[in-house]
Amino acid sequence: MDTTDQAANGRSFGKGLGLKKSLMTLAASVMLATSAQAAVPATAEVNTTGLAVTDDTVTVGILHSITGTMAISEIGSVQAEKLAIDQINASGGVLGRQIEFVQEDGASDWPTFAEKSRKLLRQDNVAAIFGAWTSASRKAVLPVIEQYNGMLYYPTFYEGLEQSPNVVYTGQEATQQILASIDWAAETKGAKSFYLLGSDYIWPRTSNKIARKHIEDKLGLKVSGEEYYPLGHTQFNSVINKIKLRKPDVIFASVVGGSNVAFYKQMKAAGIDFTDEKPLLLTISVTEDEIRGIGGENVDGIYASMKYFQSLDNPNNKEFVAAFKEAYGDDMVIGDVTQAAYLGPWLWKAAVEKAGSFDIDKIREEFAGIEFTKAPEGYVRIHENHHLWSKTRIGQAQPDGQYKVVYETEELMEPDPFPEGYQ
Amino acid sequence: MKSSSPLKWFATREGLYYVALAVLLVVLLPLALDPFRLNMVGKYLTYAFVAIGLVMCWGKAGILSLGQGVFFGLGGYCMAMFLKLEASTPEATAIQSTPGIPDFMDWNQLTELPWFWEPFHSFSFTLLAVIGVPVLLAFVIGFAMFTRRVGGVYFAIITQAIAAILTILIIGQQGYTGGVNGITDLQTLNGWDIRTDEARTILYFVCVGMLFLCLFVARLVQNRKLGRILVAMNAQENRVRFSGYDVAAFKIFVFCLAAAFAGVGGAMFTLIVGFMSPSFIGIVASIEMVIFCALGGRLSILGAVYGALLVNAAKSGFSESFPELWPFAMGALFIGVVLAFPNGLAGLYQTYVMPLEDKIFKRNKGAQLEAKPAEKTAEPKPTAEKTPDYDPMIDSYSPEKS
Amino acid sequence: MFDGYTSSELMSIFAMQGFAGLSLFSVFVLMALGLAIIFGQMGVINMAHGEFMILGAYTTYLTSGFFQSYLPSLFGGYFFVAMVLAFLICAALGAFVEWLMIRRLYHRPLDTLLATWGLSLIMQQAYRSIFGAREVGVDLPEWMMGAIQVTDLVELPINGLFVMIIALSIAVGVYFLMYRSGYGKKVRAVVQNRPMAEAVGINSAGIDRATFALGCGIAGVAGAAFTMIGSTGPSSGQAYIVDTFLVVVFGGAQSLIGTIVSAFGISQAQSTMEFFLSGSMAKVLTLLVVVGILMLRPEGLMALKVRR
Amino acid sequence: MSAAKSKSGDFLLAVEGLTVSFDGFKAVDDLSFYLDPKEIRVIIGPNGAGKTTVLDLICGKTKATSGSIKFDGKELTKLKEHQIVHSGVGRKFQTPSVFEDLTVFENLEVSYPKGHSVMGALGFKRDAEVINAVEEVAETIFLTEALNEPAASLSHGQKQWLEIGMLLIQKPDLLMLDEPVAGMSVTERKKTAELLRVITRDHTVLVIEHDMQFVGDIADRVTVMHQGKVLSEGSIEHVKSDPKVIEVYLGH
Repeated sequence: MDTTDQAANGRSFGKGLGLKKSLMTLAASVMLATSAQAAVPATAEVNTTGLAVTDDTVTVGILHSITGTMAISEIGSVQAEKLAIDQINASGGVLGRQIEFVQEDGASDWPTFAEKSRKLLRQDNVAAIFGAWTSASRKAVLPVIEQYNGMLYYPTFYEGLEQSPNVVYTGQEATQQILASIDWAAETKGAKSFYLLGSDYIWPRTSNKIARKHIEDKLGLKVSGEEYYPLGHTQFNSVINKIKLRKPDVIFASVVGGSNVAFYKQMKAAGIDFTDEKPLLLTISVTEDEIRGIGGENVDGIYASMKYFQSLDNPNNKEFVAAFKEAYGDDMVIGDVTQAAYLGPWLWKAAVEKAGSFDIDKIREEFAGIEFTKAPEGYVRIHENHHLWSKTRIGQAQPDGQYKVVYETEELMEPDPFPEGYQ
Repeated sequence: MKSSSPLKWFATREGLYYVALAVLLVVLLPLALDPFRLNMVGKYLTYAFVAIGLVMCWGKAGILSLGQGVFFGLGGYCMAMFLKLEASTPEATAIQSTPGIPDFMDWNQLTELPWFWEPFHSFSFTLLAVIGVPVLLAFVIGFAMFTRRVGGVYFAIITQAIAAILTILIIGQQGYTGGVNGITDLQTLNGWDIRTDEARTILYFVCVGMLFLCLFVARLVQNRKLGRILVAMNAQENRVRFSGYDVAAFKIFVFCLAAAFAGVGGAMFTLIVGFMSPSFIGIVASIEMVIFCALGGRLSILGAVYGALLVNAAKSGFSESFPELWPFAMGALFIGVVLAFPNGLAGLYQTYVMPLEDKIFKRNKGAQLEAKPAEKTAEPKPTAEKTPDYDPMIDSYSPEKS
Repeated sequence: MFDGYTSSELMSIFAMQGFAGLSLFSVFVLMALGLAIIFGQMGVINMAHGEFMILGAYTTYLTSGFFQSYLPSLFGGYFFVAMVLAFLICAALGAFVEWLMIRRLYHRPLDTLLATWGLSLIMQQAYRSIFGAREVGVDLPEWMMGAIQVTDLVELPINGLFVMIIALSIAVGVYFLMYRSGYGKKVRAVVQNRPMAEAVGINSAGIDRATFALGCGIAGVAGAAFTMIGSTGPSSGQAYIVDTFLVVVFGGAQSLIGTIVSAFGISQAQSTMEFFLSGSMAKVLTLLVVVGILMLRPEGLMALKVRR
Repeated sequence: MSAAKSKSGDFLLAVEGLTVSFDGFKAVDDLSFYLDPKEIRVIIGPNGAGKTTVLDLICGKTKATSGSIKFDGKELTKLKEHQIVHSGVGRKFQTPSVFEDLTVFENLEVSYPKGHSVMGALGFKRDAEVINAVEEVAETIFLTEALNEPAASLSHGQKQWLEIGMLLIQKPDLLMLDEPVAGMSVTERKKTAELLRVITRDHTVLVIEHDMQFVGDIADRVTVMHQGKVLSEGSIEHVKSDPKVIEVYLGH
């Protein structure tokens, strides 16, 4: 677990993180995708708003918590973003310019996020910010990004209800994650009743609100309970008893953080074997990252609804996983958010090159329809609402801590941050 | 030496300390720092309000509250509610299913503004509430606890529990409070955009002004007999009680005073930072505020301001360059201050700097300071000459306190 | 609120909630006993109590790793070794901390609070640097998994029972140590009258150190036990601290029996309310009731009535 | 004799049927006694007889389980400590409790009976009246020279006097002193006795004391307590010759 230290090196600049080897192997493939730039356009042309762009470099910001309670979750994102930046640099950079980055620590503290985002935009004049993880930190930086007209690439799956012209949401919004998975449970598993359980904050509450509407109004099925526990809560015996009594077909869980560990251990201890699927447990919050803390044997058999699993079987993902492990160690696991964070720099690069400029306003014009074909999750495209079209997948957790993909939507799911009829 | 001439006060040693702080905050920092850094200093100063309250409450009267974040948060939330309502015009929120209410309410299926939000349409009510709500809660807690002689450790733990309760409550009732995200995206104050650099700079000066107002209120209390009673109460509670004082009433007063300061600080925080969230109410935030006070010197109201500034500046500096080390430094600071410098910076200042000052003062202004040493040598009729409202025995920088 | 349940289901609810309450009770007892000794007997507020627990949990984590790698045949019994190690390591650190700072602060109880808070920050960051920021999972031996089926609905998890047994054994052990042993007599003598105790030849400094170490050691065992039901991460200890202090204060600081009674009351109240309300509201209500009662009865449930 | 005067109106202080129990142990048990105005009464008794508890009960520090304490016609058991002080009862503790950080002047000033509410204390000014009152008391308690010394620098005996002075400045009708000469030198004792005689010109005084010599010097009447009850009451000679008292003291 030495990754903390690597990620926490503070304001290290993004040249060579011991990635040379992996870059060599990758460079070739990526070079093809990005078509070698013969002529580097003049700085005055591509940067009319005073961003930190020189003739051969462009500076971006990385803003995650590397200290405090959220560091656990955010470090994977930092690693993925740095990896993407290094790969882009190895393939020739963006508009012929090497990417340098300034990394700031949000310290799990929302005003610090706001403060640091202001610093990145005002002092460092960064061309893009890759960062924020929790909804609260995004809400804190949002006014700043909008005020100074920056662009944030936000990696986490989240509750939706937001569509800022200054944010690109590279994770799924709630409906993408929820609707398909509930349909799957109802159709494939014949589920009739659902028990909604979450940590007490906005994402689980909003997610469950959407889930409830879908279950009751669209599918005509039953919600047999809805329950929230404070963040960090570690005693779940009561809710386990309730579940045993009400016998729902599906537990729809959005418990996060340290509570997760206690919840799954206590479920297991209470004699609930998830592989029996009685009830079936469907989570939208447990990625491979979380399983490392919970322990694979405790979640054996649960289902997760995400857009990405480390075990996805496609060439893009194989390359990505290999590069990630080479950079950060063989024991690394990659969760949904880590992959979404990896998309950020690549999508930014694509937009910049399509616009032929680093100017935020010009990039924004070009977002709709930008594709990234080398995405580890397969293929993504930016919707005009700044979210991504992506597939939703259901994976079943294996004792080794990996998910086995059991279902995948045929089409890309359309992002719908303000879903009609779900509010 | 007569208090009737307020100008002369500025030439006393105590007066000069205040002038020095004013010069630092009003002249030096604004000149030296860009608006971004100045805004950060403004944020640190909002914590100084809490620290001044803690000096009065903990340093002087011996009541350690681990729940000052509660009052800070309440003041901040009151201000945030007003600003949020102003930002939530029907036009600005037209895409919501119920336009005109704050966005997070709409997300939580509220269709009308809750009753307790209604008064926050009024700015004057908000200003009243910024102080009134924290003071009211402090009064209820203080009344329940102090009339039953709950003090010391018990009081600390119970205030801590109250901080925990309020945090869980605010997070849990997100339809009414914005939940864990807090109340964000605040834009204008009575039509004035608070997000611009100029506005932030003006708010910084407003904050400094309010801080000096609080400093002078605190100084007034400390230098009156009231302040002496507070200190006396801390040392010999029974003697004070059996000298005919209602000890509980004094404790409630100073606790409410500290709550009022914290509330003002919270409101300034909301204005300067642009949002409010439950993370400033919780236990960790509340205990950090105690360290600002302890580092500055728990008996010194000026020390509290320096303590808040220094700890926060160090925190920003450390977390920018060595984020891993910051918790170690902070922890060591707690332990070091408690074990080695219980009187904090103010104590160190007294021990090491004041003797130097004495030399300089004597050389330059020998005549002016003659009166003071004269007081010390037991004079039969001393008191008539003493400035009635300035009493060196109680002043935080007096050597007797070291 | 009983709608929709048959009477036999209601019986099961109460049986299972009773058991849930009991396991919460044993968690509270484990957390609070160490603190009750330190706070109640010495008047020291150890804000790093949660971090001592987590130290015990990490000790368990390392022990389990060691057994898996080198003594896989004995893995079933590693937990007992881990508990002993957790006790010893935490007690040793506790003694060191007492020597380093606590002994200088006995006359300033509020300052122990600040100093130990600083200690807790340092310990948390140390865990983060050593073990990483992520929570670690501790593997349980096979025999601790699963549950005992009592009726169709009522199942008792084995690890919950095991935690309960540990809690009870420690409670009984502490009781004998404090009230039935020469050491306990000395501790109580020092608590009641330090100069007199010193005058009759009791090494009060030694007693202080031993008592603080004992409290920390028990915290370590509690942490070891918690690896079975909770999570082990650098900041997991923080989650416990408010609850723990409330249990001790609510029970009446100097009374170990009071601590146990209050742990029982709070845990039963909370688990019952959790069943009928949401988890967050149950927590708020429990805390409010406890604070409310403390305001009316500040000395706690089981305080001695003495001339003050 | 107490039965004859059951109307408490004639007395400055009338304690009747006073009982307090701590966890079943009756520290004071159905105690009754009466104080005339301007009287010096000394309570003596072996350790644990409940003497200090009686003072605690009168000044409100401890709440009575049952019984009444009437002072100047007012029922004290229902009042709070500071209200009892305001109605004219002053209490000195066994160990000197003065404010060590404050000067002698300030110690006396704090006790000056003005500005005792929060707002009063905020608006309190040190005017000529206050200064005069302080100086007058300081002279009585032999501390005029030390007015500007911090109380911490006083000797043990001087602290005791200061505390008595802090009571005097309140102008109470009843002064209660718990072992005022404990730990004093012989000269200090003499001076204290002198001080008490001055005080009793306009005050009623209730003293707890062990030093029989001193008791003889000052007491009008003596109440002997034993196991929370009155064992004997009367002049010093009377109680000294009371066989019950002799038995308790010798048996002790």
